[in-house]
Amino acid sequence: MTTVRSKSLLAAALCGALAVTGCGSGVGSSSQEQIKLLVFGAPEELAAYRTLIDAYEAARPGERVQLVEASDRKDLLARLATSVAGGAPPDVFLMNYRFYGQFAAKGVVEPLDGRIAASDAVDPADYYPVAMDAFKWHDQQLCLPQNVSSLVVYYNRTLFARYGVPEPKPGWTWNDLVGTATAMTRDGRGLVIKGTEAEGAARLPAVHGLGVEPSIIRLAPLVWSNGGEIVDDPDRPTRLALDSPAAREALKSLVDLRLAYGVVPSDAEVEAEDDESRFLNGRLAMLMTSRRATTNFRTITGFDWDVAPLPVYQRPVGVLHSDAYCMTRGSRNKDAAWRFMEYAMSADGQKIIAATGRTVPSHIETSRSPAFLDPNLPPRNSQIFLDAIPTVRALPTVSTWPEIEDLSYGILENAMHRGDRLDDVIRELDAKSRPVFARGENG
Amino acid sequence: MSAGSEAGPRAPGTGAGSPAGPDARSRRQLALMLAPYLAGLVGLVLLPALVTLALAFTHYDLVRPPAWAGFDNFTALVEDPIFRIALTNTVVFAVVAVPLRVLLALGLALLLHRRTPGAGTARAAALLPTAVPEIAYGLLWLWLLNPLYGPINQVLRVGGENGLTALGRTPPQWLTDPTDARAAIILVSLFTMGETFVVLLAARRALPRDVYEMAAIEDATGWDVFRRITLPLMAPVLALLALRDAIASLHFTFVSAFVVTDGGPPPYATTYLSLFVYQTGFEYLRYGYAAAATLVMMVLTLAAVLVQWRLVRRYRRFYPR
Amino acid sequence: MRGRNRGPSPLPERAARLWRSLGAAFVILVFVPPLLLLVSGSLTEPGLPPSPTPQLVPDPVSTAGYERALDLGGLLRASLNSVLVAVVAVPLSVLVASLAGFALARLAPRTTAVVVAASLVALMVPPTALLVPRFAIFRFLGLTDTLVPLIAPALLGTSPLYVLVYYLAFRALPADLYDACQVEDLSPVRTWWQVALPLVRPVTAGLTALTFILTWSNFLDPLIYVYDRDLFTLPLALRSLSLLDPTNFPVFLAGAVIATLPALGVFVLAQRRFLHDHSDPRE
Amino acid sequence: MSEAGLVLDGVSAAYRTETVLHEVDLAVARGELLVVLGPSGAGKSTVLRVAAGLEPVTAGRVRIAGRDVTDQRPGLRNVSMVFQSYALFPHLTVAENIAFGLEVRDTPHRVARERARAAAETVGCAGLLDRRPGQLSGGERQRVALARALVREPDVFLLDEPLSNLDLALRVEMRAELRALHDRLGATMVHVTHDQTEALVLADRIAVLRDGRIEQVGTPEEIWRTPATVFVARFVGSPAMNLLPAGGPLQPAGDPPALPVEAQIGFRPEAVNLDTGHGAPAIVDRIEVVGEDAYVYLTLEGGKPVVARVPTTRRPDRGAAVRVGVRWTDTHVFDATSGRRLAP
Repeated sequence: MTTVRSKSLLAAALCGALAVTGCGSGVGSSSQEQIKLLVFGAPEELAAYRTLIDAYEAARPGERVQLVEASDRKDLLARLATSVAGGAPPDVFLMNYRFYGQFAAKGVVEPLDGRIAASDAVDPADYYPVAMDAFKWHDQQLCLPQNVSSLVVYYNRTLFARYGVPEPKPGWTWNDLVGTATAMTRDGRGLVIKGTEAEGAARLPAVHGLGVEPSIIRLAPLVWSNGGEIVDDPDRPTRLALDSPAAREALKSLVDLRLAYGVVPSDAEVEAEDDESRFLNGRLAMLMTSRRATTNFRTITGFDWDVAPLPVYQRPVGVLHSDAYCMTRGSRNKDAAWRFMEYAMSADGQKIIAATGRTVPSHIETSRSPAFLDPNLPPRNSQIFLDAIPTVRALPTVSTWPEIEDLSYGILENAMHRGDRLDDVIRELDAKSRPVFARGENG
Repeated sequence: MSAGSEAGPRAPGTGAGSPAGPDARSRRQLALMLAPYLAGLVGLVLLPALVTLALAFTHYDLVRPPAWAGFDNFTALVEDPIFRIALTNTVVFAVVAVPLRVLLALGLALLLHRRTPGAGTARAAALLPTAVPEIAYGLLWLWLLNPLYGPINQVLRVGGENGLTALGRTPPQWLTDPTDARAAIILVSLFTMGETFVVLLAARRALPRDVYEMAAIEDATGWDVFRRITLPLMAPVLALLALRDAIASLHFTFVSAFVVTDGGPPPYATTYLSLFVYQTGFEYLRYGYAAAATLVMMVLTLAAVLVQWRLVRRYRRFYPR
Repeated sequence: MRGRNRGPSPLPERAARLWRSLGAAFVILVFVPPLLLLVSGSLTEPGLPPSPTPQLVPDPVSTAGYERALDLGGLLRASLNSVLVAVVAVPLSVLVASLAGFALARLAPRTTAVVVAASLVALMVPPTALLVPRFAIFRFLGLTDTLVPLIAPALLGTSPLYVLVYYLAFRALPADLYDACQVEDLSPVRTWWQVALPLVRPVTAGLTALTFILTWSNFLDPLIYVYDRDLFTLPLALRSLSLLDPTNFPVFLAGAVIATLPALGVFVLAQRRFLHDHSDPRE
Repeated sequence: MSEAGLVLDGVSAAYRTETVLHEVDLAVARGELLVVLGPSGAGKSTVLRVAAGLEPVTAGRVRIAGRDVTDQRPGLRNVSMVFQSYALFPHLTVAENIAFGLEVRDTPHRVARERARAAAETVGCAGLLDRRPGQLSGGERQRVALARALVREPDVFLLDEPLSNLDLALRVEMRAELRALHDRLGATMVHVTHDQTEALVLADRIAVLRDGRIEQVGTPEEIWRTPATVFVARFVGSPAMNLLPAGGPLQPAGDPPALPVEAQIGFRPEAVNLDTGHGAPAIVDRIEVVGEDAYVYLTLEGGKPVVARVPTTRRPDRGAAVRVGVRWTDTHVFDATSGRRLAP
């Protein structure tokens, strides 16, 4: 990128600087066979990966794994992209199937079919196919899914008991959800109130019935359940298409949670305290989210909680949440990277991560073992995650999906909290997503 | 920089005092003294910037080799609604926040340049926020601006009922209303005008005292003195500071938008060019496109700088030396 | 208004001083509370429901936020790294900036004009535009995942602006002074060190403080160039705290306090020099 | 004395905690040019600043044209001031500078400009009206500052060492012009300087200031002929007056007045006669030749120094032994302890 001369000049200058200070050399840059694993997550999640790496290094003496921590998805993307562009990518990174498309399409990710075939440790049949399929790009297995989660409803049992409202049951419908949420939205004195704008200013609910974010991944299962689609063509999408009656109805049901029923916290309330903390602090009766929240919720001591399946709109459909280990094509140490991936995907590795509560193991056997279903650790009803797996669908894999999620989130947030007209919302989603889809590549 | 009334200093080395200039040995030594900086300037800024700007004419996703694109990225920018919003946000921010920052700094400098009880403490107080590291500052405001539990809105709600202010109005929705969020970012930026303040303080102190005594004898009122003396005398410094602030405003929106508002509230209320470039380049892997936006940003900055520079030059003619 | 320079006779003088003091008090009232709130917020017990009314002194006062912040963010190690970077980078940066500023003030006007123009252009380059090419350079030199990329901006004087400030400061010294040094056959380096630098001490104090703050709060560079958790600097550690929920504010505010204190300390030390009240020169 | 233009009545002033004026009484008659003379640090500028209202008084009253202005702010006192540095506004043209005082007092623009032009003509800088201070020479700036001072026709002009920044030739020229201007305008002026020649040439009366106290006020002739104190005697005149103990080695010729025990006699170098055959013996130490005159530095027996001024053509040689004579009529007598004049 620069001329050799200026580089050597710069090198000389930098070395001079270091010689003056007598520091810096010897930091990092060990020539050992160390691989780099790039992940992101909250501090507790990162701790889980450190545990995994410690276990791996203990089990396989001589192997060294360096955990590269990003604080969130955006930081991870920036690091991954810069390091790939700069020619020094991490060997393995962990990424959601919704976001790996842009790296898959650009050939950053090393296909694994050959290694899987040659491996004694990894047998594709041991894993849930829906997760494995989500990481296939042009019929090549690019990454190995670490987990297979779906959307569920966490609920605060203690609150339900206090207000005498029946707990959600498997097979419950959307109307049941709305009814339950309405009954659980209470003011400070424990009376049922409606947290819509008209009255909201006068009395703020002390407990909200439901937390759900207005994102495509929350909306999608609703639309599918109602028989609609979120894109025009799931295999070759060219736009977000919520203009079908089924999709429109589902969208209306979602925004009505806030606009008509006022059971969902307002945007200001969410900014003040996000849904997960609201649940954690005992002021949210139900929360629609994936398995990921479990680690955090296991710190709850003040009340009893459990999970219920997603309510059914017309027919049962879930949405896939899955992260996978991907190997970079630019890795200098692919064999070592593969050995780590084998370990992480093995029953042992999966148990370690599952023990943190964060994941639903993609390894079928492990997911049915006490490592995941331990009745002594909440939620007692973990089985419902497994029950949902046969019905989960994956979102389309498009290389520009992150952009689509970001732009749709803004539009949907305004639909839910500002009350934008649904026709406008649908038209805007359509119009704004078209050029992004057009730039994208499909897997 | 000081607009003193007496003859200014000669530029050393160019003045009549040393007609021959430094000898060869001195020149070599001076070149060596400049060398580390030049290496840094070229190696760490100019060359990297050139590389990035060259990439503006390519399709480059940071991963595959760049492909020549001509002006594709620029035509795409013209049609990109998000870029337009980001550009508007940036310009609006610069047009509102930069004058406010400079005016605030000027007001404080004029208020606090003299010895009065409390002035020293006030000077230090006005500087302190500038010393807070950006991220920590972002975290602080993230909490201060919290719509329900943040101290700002709690204070605004004192005396009111049911979450309203004493006037019966809803307090500002800092993080959820687009206008309020933009105002919040400006507010956040106002507190960090310490550098400008210090320079203006020094400039004000450098103004000749007898000129002000002269004005007092002529019974010029405070406003007259400000308008006819202080402002014109400080105008060159003010213009330079405004210039610097305008350039810097492109950068100092980044961390607050990144940490505090995350570019929102929707749609893109606080997505400034800096954040737009970061997102498209590093999150959406459209580096070439982001480079094009960077180029546009730099050209705009350069234009603004040139316009302001001409104004300063025109002003400078008043002070032949 | 404040335009009147010298309130003349006793009465208006006293009134003017009173107004100014009131103004100063107002400034203190506006600028200090955010920082007080930063401290008081950090001392709140985390996990408690936020108080519905504003309170300056938290009840109960708790250091749990600090414990969690140190624990979650690895702030101790990060502080150490930040200190290491600052200890090397700040003196180096001030050295480079003052050397370059001095050379610019003494070199031929044409050379100076070119370098000054290049510095001004460099000021306009957004930091994001530099990340990727710099990464390539650092990788070429085998310096990624070390602290060197965080120290490297010192070669620039941290910001070209600081070089320009030195340049202006040195240029403002009387020409006779440089001529005298030349007559004494003082080499440029000795002129810089023995004559010029001592004369611009307030500039050095101010720029050292600003350089420290810029280095201390550098956020994008470590985000991109540092992998190893053991090499994380404070802003990067704070970045992970910034993703905590707003109700965890005591934790991230505690982190912010830890990151702010050294910067404030340096600033307060330095500002004594560059904000010092000079007594009015009088008959 | 006719009606007073400016009166300081027991005025004291302090800077920080240090008193710089001690109960100064000073009355400047209307139309008079009073020069305040004193060494640096004597409080000369403070006198002006107190009169202008730039400095508060700690005691006493200030009256201008019969009005008590002690508590008035500077702008209401109707004085104008020429600063040592001229204090021209660097960003305004000469015309704007001169008109400044009129314009901030809401004089119509055209009137102000017309009067500015007239004032500029009075001091001879009408050709500079469109220039800026940065483009002017020292003398030109001085004229502009003067024009600015007189444009408003103030009750009192205060001039703070206005000639000190000019070179000698210009200073002499401006000194004459200033005097002529004063005579033409008939204005009340207070002029501060440390230059005794300037004071003697310019002044109607001189006030000698020392350490914040007035030593003597009088016409130049009075100051020269009958200095009230040793300080005045030695400050005015160059080289300074010779001072010897009354009963010392040198006894003036003629009839001695009645002397107290502790007295000092003083006589100017001009009064010394080296040609008399009698007088006190002395040795010539060194000689300074200044054109027609020569200053002869001598040492009397007993080591006391004496300076004599003689025509250059009649100067003694260095090292020569001479006799120093002086007459009682040319001698001033001071009290040795108080320094006050005793006779006549």
